[in-house]
Amino acid sequence: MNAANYLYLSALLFTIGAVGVVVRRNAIVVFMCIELMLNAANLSFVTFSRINGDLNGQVIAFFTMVVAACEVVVGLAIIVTIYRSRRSASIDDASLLKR
Amino acid sequence: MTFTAPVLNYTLLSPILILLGGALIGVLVEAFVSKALRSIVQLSLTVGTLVLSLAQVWRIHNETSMSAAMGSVIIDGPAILLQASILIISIISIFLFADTDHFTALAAALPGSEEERHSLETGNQVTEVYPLTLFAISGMMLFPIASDLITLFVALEMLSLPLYLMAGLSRRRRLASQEAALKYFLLGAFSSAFFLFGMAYLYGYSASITYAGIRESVVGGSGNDVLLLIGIAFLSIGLLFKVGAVPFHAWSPDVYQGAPTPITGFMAAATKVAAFGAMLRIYYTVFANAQWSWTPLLSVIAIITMLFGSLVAIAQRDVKRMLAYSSIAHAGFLLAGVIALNKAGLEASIFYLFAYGVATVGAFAVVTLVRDSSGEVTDLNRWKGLGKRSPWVAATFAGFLLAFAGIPLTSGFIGKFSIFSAAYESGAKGVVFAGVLSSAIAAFFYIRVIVLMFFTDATQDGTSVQLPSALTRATLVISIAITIALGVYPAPLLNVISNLSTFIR
Amino acid sequence: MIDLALQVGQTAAPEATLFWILAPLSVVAALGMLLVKKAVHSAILMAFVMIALAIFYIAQGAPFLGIVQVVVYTGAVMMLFLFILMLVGVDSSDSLTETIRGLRPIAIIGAVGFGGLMVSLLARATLGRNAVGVEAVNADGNVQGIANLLFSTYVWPFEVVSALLITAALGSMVLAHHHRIQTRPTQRELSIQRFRSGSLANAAGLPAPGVFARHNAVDVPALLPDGTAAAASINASLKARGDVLNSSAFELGTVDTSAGEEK
Amino acid sequence: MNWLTLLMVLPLIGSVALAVLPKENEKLVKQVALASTLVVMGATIAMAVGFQRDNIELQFVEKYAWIPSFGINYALGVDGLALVLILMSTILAPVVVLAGWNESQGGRWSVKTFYILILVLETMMIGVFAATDVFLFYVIFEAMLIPVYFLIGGYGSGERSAAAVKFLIYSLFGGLMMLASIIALYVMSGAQGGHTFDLAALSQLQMSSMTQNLLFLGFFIAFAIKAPLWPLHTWLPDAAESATPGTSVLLLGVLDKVGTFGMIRYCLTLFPDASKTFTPVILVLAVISIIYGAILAIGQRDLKRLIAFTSISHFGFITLGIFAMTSQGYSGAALYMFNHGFSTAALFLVGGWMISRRGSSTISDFGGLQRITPVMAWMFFLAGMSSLALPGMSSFVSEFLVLVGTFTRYPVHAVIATFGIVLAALYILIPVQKALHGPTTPGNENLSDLNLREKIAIAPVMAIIIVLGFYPAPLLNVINPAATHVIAQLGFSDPAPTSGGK
Amino acid sequence: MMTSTSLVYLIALPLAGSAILLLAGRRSDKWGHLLATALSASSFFVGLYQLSLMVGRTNSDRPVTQKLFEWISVGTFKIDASLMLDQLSICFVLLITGVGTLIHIYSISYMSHDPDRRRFFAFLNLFIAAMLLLVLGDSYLNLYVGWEGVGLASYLLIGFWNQKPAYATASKKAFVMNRIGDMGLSFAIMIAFATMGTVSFSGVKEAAGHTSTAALTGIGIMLLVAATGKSAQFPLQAWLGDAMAGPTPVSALIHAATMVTAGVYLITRSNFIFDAAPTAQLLVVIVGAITLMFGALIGTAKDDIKKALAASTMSQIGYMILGAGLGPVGYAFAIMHLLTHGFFKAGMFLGAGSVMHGMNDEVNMRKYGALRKFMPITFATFGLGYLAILGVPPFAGFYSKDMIIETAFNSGGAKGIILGCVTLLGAGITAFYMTRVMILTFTGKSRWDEEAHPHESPWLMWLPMAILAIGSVTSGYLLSHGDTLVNWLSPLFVNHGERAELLSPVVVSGLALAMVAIGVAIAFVKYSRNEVAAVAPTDVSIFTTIARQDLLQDRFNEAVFMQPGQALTAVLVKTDEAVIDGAVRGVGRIALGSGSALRGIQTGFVRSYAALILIGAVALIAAIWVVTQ
Repeated sequence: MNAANYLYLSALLFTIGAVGVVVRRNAIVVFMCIELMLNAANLSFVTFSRINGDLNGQVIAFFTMVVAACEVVVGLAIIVTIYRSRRSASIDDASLLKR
Repeated sequence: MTFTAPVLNYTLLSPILILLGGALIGVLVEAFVSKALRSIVQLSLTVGTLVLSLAQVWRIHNETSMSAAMGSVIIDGPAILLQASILIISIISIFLFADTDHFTALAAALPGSEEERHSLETGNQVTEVYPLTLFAISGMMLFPIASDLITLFVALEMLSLPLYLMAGLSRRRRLASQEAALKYFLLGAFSSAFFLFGMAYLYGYSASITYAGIRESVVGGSGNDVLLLIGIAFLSIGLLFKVGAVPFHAWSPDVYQGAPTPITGFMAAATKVAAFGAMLRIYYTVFANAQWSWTPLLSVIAIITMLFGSLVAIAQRDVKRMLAYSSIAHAGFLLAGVIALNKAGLEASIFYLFAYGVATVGAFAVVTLVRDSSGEVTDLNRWKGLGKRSPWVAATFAGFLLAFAGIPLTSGFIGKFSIFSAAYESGAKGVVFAGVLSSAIAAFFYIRVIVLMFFTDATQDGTSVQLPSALTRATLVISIAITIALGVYPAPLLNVISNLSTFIR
Repeated sequence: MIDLALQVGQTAAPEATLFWILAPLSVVAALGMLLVKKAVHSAILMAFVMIALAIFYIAQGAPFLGIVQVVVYTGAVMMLFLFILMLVGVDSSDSLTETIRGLRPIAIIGAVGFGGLMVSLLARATLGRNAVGVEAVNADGNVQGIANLLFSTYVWPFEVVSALLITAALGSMVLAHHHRIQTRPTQRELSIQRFRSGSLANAAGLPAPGVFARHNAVDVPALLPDGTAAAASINASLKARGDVLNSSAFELGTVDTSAGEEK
Repeated sequence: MNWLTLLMVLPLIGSVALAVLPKENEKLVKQVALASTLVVMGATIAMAVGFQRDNIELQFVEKYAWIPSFGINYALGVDGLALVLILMSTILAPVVVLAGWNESQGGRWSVKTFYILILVLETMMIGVFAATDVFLFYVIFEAMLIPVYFLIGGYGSGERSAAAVKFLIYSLFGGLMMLASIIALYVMSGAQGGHTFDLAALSQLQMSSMTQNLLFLGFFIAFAIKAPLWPLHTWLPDAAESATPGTSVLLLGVLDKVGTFGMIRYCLTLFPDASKTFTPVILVLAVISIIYGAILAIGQRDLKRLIAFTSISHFGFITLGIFAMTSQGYSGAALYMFNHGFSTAALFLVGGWMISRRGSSTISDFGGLQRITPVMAWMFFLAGMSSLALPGMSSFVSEFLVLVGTFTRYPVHAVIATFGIVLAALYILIPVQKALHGPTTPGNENLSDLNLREKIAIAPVMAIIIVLGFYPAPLLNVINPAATHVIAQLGFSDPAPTSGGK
Repeated sequence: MMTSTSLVYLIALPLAGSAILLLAGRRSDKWGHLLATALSASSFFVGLYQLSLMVGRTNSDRPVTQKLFEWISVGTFKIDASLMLDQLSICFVLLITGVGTLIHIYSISYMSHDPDRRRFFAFLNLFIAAMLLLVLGDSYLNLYVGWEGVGLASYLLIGFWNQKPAYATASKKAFVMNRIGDMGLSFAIMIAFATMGTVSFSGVKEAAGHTSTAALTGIGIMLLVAATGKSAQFPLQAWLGDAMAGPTPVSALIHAATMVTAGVYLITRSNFIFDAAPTAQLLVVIVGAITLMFGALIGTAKDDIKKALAASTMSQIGYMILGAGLGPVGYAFAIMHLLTHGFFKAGMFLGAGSVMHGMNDEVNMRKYGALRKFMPITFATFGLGYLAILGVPPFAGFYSKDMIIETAFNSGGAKGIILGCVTLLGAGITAFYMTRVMILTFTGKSRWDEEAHPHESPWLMWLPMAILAIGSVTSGYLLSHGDTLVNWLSPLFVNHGERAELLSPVVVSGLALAMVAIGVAIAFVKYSRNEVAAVAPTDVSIFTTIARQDLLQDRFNEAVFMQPGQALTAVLVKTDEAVIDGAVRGVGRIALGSGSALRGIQTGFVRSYAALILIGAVALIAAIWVVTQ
């Protein structure tokens, strides 16, 4: 067992998150998938922090959580607004603007 | 373990601090000042803050420092130039915000509801945009001067979040506006996840999160480059997303179209400065020694971006979308400046950013003026005969378009010339050639708009040009004056840029 | 050349066990997020992944982060998600059929390509240095270590983040806050308005929620599930006085839809 | 005294003066415009008097730093060729103003705007010939497009906006090709002793032949579009068809000369080797242009398009003369540029008067004008004779010089080109016959002959055409030293007579 | 060489006349014709004055020059505007101004009813000036100016009544065909400059000695092309018949006496080239011989009196060209024939004009007849000209034409015999068709239209005719008596010594007269014995039909040049539109099309955009994967 496995795990989770953004239609689920990507990145930070033997990675991960929290607030506010206007949380419905 | 008390150089940070202070006051104004007064108070507060900040930038324009904020930011010539550019562009775009007709009165009200109608009848609009803008501007100011990844990331989010929000605040066509906000937000968050992931690999590669530390590893790293390259790639995705480079551009036409026009102008101009500022610093200092790895990729992206933007713009029928695609093409041109990786490239990029930014704000300012009874008219077919109805507005718009097209005696030409020559100097001949080619393609649609405005007879459909308010007029006058002045006699600005533009590292 | 996979922290068996149990589970959970129809289930799976990650953080010498992950991320942020899900409709379920042409293959290629390439690249990566481990820097305690960095080296971004938080708060206010533009009418005003609106049909107001009726007046019969008027719903004295209105207007099938919405 | 700057500023002053005049007083606007152009013409003549004709150096040189960080100067100066072309431009300007007294009416915009555009254009016309800094040249080269674009699109007729766009797109495309080359030059100059745009300094650059060829092409394509060379000519007929006659005069007479002027000033000077490499191709294109333009002119039904195609043929001659690399060819080409300005001006102006009176530009709509409007018919005939290079007309001297100069080095090209003179007879005489001869056809009975203003406008043009036909020495004496100089710089000398005669 | 200061007046006087008349416009209607005539006459007197000076000098001093100014000077290409008058040019000067003045006088009356008479005189003066420049220019380029100048004047005068579409077409045809010839002259000048470095007559003459025969042949052939154009020689002869559209004095002056003989002048003037280029010289002879027969044959079938005379002119110039092609011995005879022809043909044209004047401008000889009684003076002058052209002794043609026939026979070998026979045959045919003209016009019964009231012309018209008739009678004798002209011109030509003699002059004269007699007899039998139809019969032999159609020259030109040319033009106009402009528009359409296609990427779905970003990311790491391989 070595630390690199965490990196693989992180990469996989990131991939799953990224694909989730592409395949899911519910705005909230999409947003959760983005959160998953951020979490995956955090796992990499923590793992690299361990490999590098300093705490900078952990600090970044901490910042990421804070920033992500802010993002969630803003993002969910936007999603709710859209939902209230359209009565739908499907991001496919929001395609007025195109071409 | 000992704790070293942090030392912050408040003088050097003051431009940002002033902005943040102004934003906070703005938030308080929201809470305590009566609705009737809020608009004017916020506007004066914001303009005052920006001017003060600009003055502060001017005061420190000869300073350089790497330790202004414990190594988190670098103050040097380019930083000053970029910050000043952002502030100037912000000031002229803030004037546009002030017209009452752009922002919804009540963002929470459902589109089409009774509540919305009532709120609109009051003639108010959301004044929170002012503090939000100030927050965004402080993020933009921080973005190009950040010198560690944390600050970079925080600044990225700081400039993005308010923009996500403001994109959704349009007074008219609110569904589209909210859609723009959603798209911008989701894709922005998506790309910042990549950005963050890239940061992780850079940290893993170099065991450092400061620019200096990463640069050191790039110069003399011990492992292989895989982690570095992945890091560069993902970090670039985040940055390229912000500047709207193909294939990370998709948000920009939709968002430009949906967002309230003043926001679009501000976003298109100022965000580009900030994002390219950061990009220039990162590529010129941190990744400079890994040039072999990223220049080819960036060149390909630049070429695709230029051509794509120009080609698709031809087929557009909506002026805001057309300007969006044009801005994509310009992102491609600016990437040429990044690829150049020489002093000339840096100077050219800064000049271009400023010139382009000012012209962009001006162009969107004109868009705000063309209206019918239900708000702005962005359908190009209804711009027919504009030159007849209001020659000055049309002529001004034509001026901006000519600047975008890079016609001599406008700032766009000097910018294009300098950026292409810098790229050529560095050997990126393919990029220059693609740039020239796409300029030719681009000329086509700029001219088409001029033809529509001047040479096509108007249709009687109620489209008219609103008499610009004093503030909008100020925006227009300042931006066209700068656009032409920089085309006719750019020497002073070029000298300033030349003297200042050296990255310290 | 030191292979990344080779040297970075050969750890003790317990961690390996933990990893090999939790990692597949979290991957499965993450995949599940993509595949389940209901958003709530996705959220639960997400929470599972987060907690698994929290455990990994702790296992990797980042206990502070692990706790924060559980408390803040899983506890607060995910709850926020669930709140919003409730608001949007907890039952809402996604059809997983792809409606955008060509996106499914792109997603699959993207998934396989991205994941495969990343794994392959990571396998190739070398660091050229040994893994250090965080034991040394955690010697004074993980929290202290982080605090030390946070309040000295990273004090500037730390401060700036506060601006971000204000932005977020302000932003959600802008989008969600309704200012009252007119004062809400009082009960009294509503009643007066109702009675003065010309038609007494509205005076009684609408039936309470859950009542299967289209009118709330005492002299109008309630409707039975089959849509016919329920004779028993009328007070006998009213019936006796002959004050009963003809209920045929309210019966299903002959319903005059405009009647109920009459002002 | 900064003569050249003065020349450039004078029209600008005029345009500013126009800008403050009331829009409604059209007569005053026109008078001020005319006065401005006359003043400029006077100043140009005064300057030309002071030109030392045996001095091959640039004269009336001015140089001020403009954008020092790029090594860009505001640098002006003229040699014989540039002087002659500036002279041509400034003489044509008042003629155009006077001749097209009423053509600005019925445009999209006011009469005032028309003349402001004309005056701004005049400034640029002078500047483009006087610039000795490549960057300055390019700036004016491109900026000139804008007033012309508005003149065509705003005041023309028919498909004016489409024609204006076509003109602009073509020109911008060419301009961008040139920009790419200019950038390359600039970068190379930076590598070889400091960034500069000075023409003389740039001509000293060392570069590989591949580079030189590519850069040459960049410049040449721009110029070949401007001075329309087959097959890059299709914008010209459309533009000429749509533009007002005055605009067409400035467009074909002056602006297109920038193309041929540029070939001499920039292509030959900056890329002597590449010029030699491409000479065979260019000569073929030139010959094709001559014949093709002439044949197409014969086939046109529209008078303005016909004139445009004749110009394509004439530009073929000019290009042929330039790349023949003999002093006769070069001087002939230079003189041709001047003469073509006037003969085209005459054709367009008289043709324009005919068209505006008749209300149609279709040749077959005219008929028997000689009986109805003898003076106008004669002027058209004379202009046509000048266009077909009848001896005694100035264009004969230049055309013959080009042919002789070409023949000494490229006999085959010259021989084919000479067939153009037969075709020229056809393309002039066919419209002459259709429009002027024959019985007066319906619709033409009431046309009025030239009025005094029109006579005054056309008189100097005709005088120049005829006087220079018999006595071209004043111009040749100015051009010749420059010609010899350029030819010698390229390492050419005139081929000696093969039989060693005198 | 001696210089003179008065040569310029020769040209300047008529040129000034032309300019004054054109610029003054209608104001000069009253006196314009008088001024023009006076100026032409004064030019003639200047010519006489020059002749008198010239006669007073020795042979070598006779040529004089006058340099006016430096015309074109670029590199070694130096052309002065300078004039040269030598023994050859003075002949032409006097012919041009003399005959020209007579025709001016004639025209005063002939054109008196035309509202544009002033313009006519302006053009006549312009022609005189241009023609004088042609013969006075001291270099090929100066000659070229005059050469095209006479072309212009000819164009203007042919198309003088251009309101008639056919006339306008005729003038255009003349100009264009002349331009083809001019092109030859251009080539000649170019070759001369390229090989000898000079284009002045003296320079070329000097350089001809050491110039390759190939170059000289080239120059010679090109000069011949020029001559065929201007002198209506085969194959550029087609314009002359149509040129009769011009007023008759024009036909007399330009298309009979002077301009059309410019080709002969050119060849004679360029004797030093042809002498050194036998091939070119041979071609000259061939062209002359062909044209001689060509014109003669056309002449037999024409019913239009002017066209018959024009065909005759063509034929007679064929004689001259043939003579000039015979080398040094022929030049003087060619010139002599040119001069005598100038008299008698001009006279006959004026006669024809007089007839037309009296016959309401009718030109069809079949509608004449019996005019002898009504126009005695015209008949007399025309008849004298007729005798002269036939070569009946002692009229002018006898001397000049016999000389050419004789020289042709004596040019040696088979060539000599063939040429001699051709010239003899030509003389016979000439006799035939001229007799035909005489008979149809003046004798027999009248076949007039009803309105015709034939009358004799006023004295202003018959006086010039009479003077020319005198010339037709006497000039031959005067010029050949004691070899006056031959000796006069001899310094200009290289003398090749004695010529071989195949047939003695007497024999030649006898043969010629015999041929003439046969021709006259046939004509007499055919036209005087039989009734002449007023309408041309259509049941004629194929040969007549062809001859009436000018030996199909126009059909040939139409089929070989015009129709393919028009087709080419039409195709190119379409090609320009469809292919070249189409390519440009195609590029535009491709750009627009690809723009529209690429728009498709922008579907409006966030997920597609995310997919795009994801694909971009995959592409980036794939690239990394490749480079780190």
